[in-house]
Amino acid sequence: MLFRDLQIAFRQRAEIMLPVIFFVVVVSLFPLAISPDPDVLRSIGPGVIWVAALLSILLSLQSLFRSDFNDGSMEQILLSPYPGSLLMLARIVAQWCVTGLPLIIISPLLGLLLHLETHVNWILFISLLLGVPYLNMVGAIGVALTIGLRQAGALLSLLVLPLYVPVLIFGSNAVISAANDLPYNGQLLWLAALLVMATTLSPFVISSALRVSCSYR
Amino acid sequence: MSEQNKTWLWFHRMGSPAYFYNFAGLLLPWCVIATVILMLIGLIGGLVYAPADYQQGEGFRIIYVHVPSAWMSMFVYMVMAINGAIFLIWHIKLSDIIARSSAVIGASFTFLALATGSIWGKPMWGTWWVWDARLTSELLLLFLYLGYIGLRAAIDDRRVAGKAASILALVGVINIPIIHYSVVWWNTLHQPASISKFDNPSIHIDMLIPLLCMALAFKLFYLCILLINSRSELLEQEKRTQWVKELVTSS
Amino acid sequence: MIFPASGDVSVLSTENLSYEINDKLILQGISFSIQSGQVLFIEGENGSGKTTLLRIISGLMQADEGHINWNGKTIEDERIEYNQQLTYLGHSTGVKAELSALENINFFSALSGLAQKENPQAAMKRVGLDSYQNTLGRHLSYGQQRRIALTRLMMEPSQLWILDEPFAGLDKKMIHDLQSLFVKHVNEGGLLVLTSHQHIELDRVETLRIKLEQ
Amino acid sequence: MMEFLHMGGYAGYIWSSYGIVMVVLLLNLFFSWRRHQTVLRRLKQLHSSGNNES
Repeated sequence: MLFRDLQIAFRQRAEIMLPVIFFVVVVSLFPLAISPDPDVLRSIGPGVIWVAALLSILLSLQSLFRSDFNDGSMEQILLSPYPGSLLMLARIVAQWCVTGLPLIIISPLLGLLLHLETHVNWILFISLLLGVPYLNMVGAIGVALTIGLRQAGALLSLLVLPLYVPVLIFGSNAVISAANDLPYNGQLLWLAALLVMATTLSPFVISSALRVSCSYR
Repeated sequence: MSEQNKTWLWFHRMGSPAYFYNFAGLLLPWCVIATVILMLIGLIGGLVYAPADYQQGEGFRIIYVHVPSAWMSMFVYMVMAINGAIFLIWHIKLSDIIARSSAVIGASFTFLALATGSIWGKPMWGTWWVWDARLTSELLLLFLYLGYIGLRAAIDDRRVAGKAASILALVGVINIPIIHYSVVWWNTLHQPASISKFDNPSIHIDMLIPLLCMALAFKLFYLCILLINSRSELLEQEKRTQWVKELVTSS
Repeated sequence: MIFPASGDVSVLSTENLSYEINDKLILQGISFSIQSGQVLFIEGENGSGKTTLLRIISGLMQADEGHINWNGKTIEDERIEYNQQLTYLGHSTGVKAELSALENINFFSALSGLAQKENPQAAMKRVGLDSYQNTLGRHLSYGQQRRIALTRLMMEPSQLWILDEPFAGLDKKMIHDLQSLFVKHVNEGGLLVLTSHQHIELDRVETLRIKLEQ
Repeated sequence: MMEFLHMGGYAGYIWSSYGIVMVVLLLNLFFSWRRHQTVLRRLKQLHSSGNNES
């Protein structure tokens, strides 16, 4: 399953780049919108990167189950004897490698764009490493619920954004306090705890949500 | 009959739609009367008899509306989540109806809590919106409600909408404490703690009584709305059955 | 090859299934019972609920009332075991556009969790697609995609086949091959549930029929 | 009575918030009641005219 998803993903290279490009564009908008001077950027930088990461994850989630849902392979997945949650875990990991990982890898680069010092960049990298998988998993729950609907995009963000708030708070704050040389490992621990919770619970929720949405057609 | 299976019998009888419909019909008038009485007591108590707060003067009287609606917004979401769980696990259609009928009133309570909160903020801090921990988590709760209602509206098939919405309610209810904690933690980070005298200042006894009356009145009001809505949902769902046919053609 | 898995006769039965779609009761009191070696034919015009009935039987959808038993136990309790014995082919072929024909087939058999009865190349040869092994799903016609989906019937030793319009989009020769495959499957103790527009006769096989009115 | 309405200078805020609460609650009540009536009417029409249909 995981192998298949990676295979599929690498066949559509263009689509992989889309969220990453969106991520870079959004981040580079902020200096233009607010002000180019380094101190301002340094203070808002972490928040900007986190919000941009969140939005690009949301964008990339739109297509997550859609192709499977349309060509019928989602039905076969649901009917396979393997437990649904295991399959879904594989799907999310594949999705994370395709969309989450590029964002995380490129984020230190954007950190430089916003004049963040190297050690702050490092914390940014770690916080994204812990936070983005959570965004992927919780987002996948939203996608599973809205898969068969007409204007799923808008509804997806409404469902998922409140659930993203804790990670956004802890993530961006970890980086800000790192910038002001305050202790940040508390926030990182919180991110890790949220991630563990999501990894254990969300696959089960996703598979039952998909079972419900599939019976809708 | 032993006590145990008497309650089971009641629960079972409650399950049968026709019985619930009539039972709700009987309960409704009493419920409305009780709500009105309690509301009056609470209002008179709160607006007239309760002494003015030494610090905030008369302005604090908004608490009699703000705090009950904030409590209710949380209470209704809990009811929706619990009923969602019951519906998903035991497929009892009645609990889906209860969850479905409470969504809108729950959202209105959350909206009221926000509105009265910001109106109360104006005289106290001079600004309409204060990024206070409780108000912010109230705002996020409103988004959860809107998401719930939006999801339920977007799916035409009644059964699937019920299941999908119940899953969302459960996911939401797990996240509410996390959201609340992170917002409170975030709030203490950015603002000195002194301002957080906001929610319940040391309550004087005869300030407290009207507050409890109002809270109870709100609960009963919610019950009335719930009864009316679930009766119409029940009719909608059981429209093919015999008892609906008689009821409709006779009335 | 008799089905080693169950050996004894497996029974698929339903009790007064009913399903309503926006105010119209399209399935009412559907009850039937078929066992190994039998075929169930579901006839009816378009929109008479054939597909919905198949999806309910396969467990994709849940009926309003009534339930489905596989070997005496309801399919909700025995989901894993039921899925192991089931192959479901719906209207949509389930072929991924980005994967090649061969990769699709290997993925299906991996998903079904069953040993491959026949190696993929031989199966593709039997449906006449052996020269298309590496073409991507995107470049295959609907008929070809259906034939790839049909190779699953040759590959998976599942006992219960639920097929929605299996003959749609196939040429004469393929329909004949398919019919002989069905007969072979049923004679070896398999079960077959299918829907079709045309009236298909499967010779020397015990067939039950259900007519769905509009 | 005037003093009561004046509410020690906060009249505007208090009455507006109470007003909003009352309006929203009554709206809820009204819409739920109306929905109940429309459902009853629709079903009556469905059943009385459509006896043969279902």
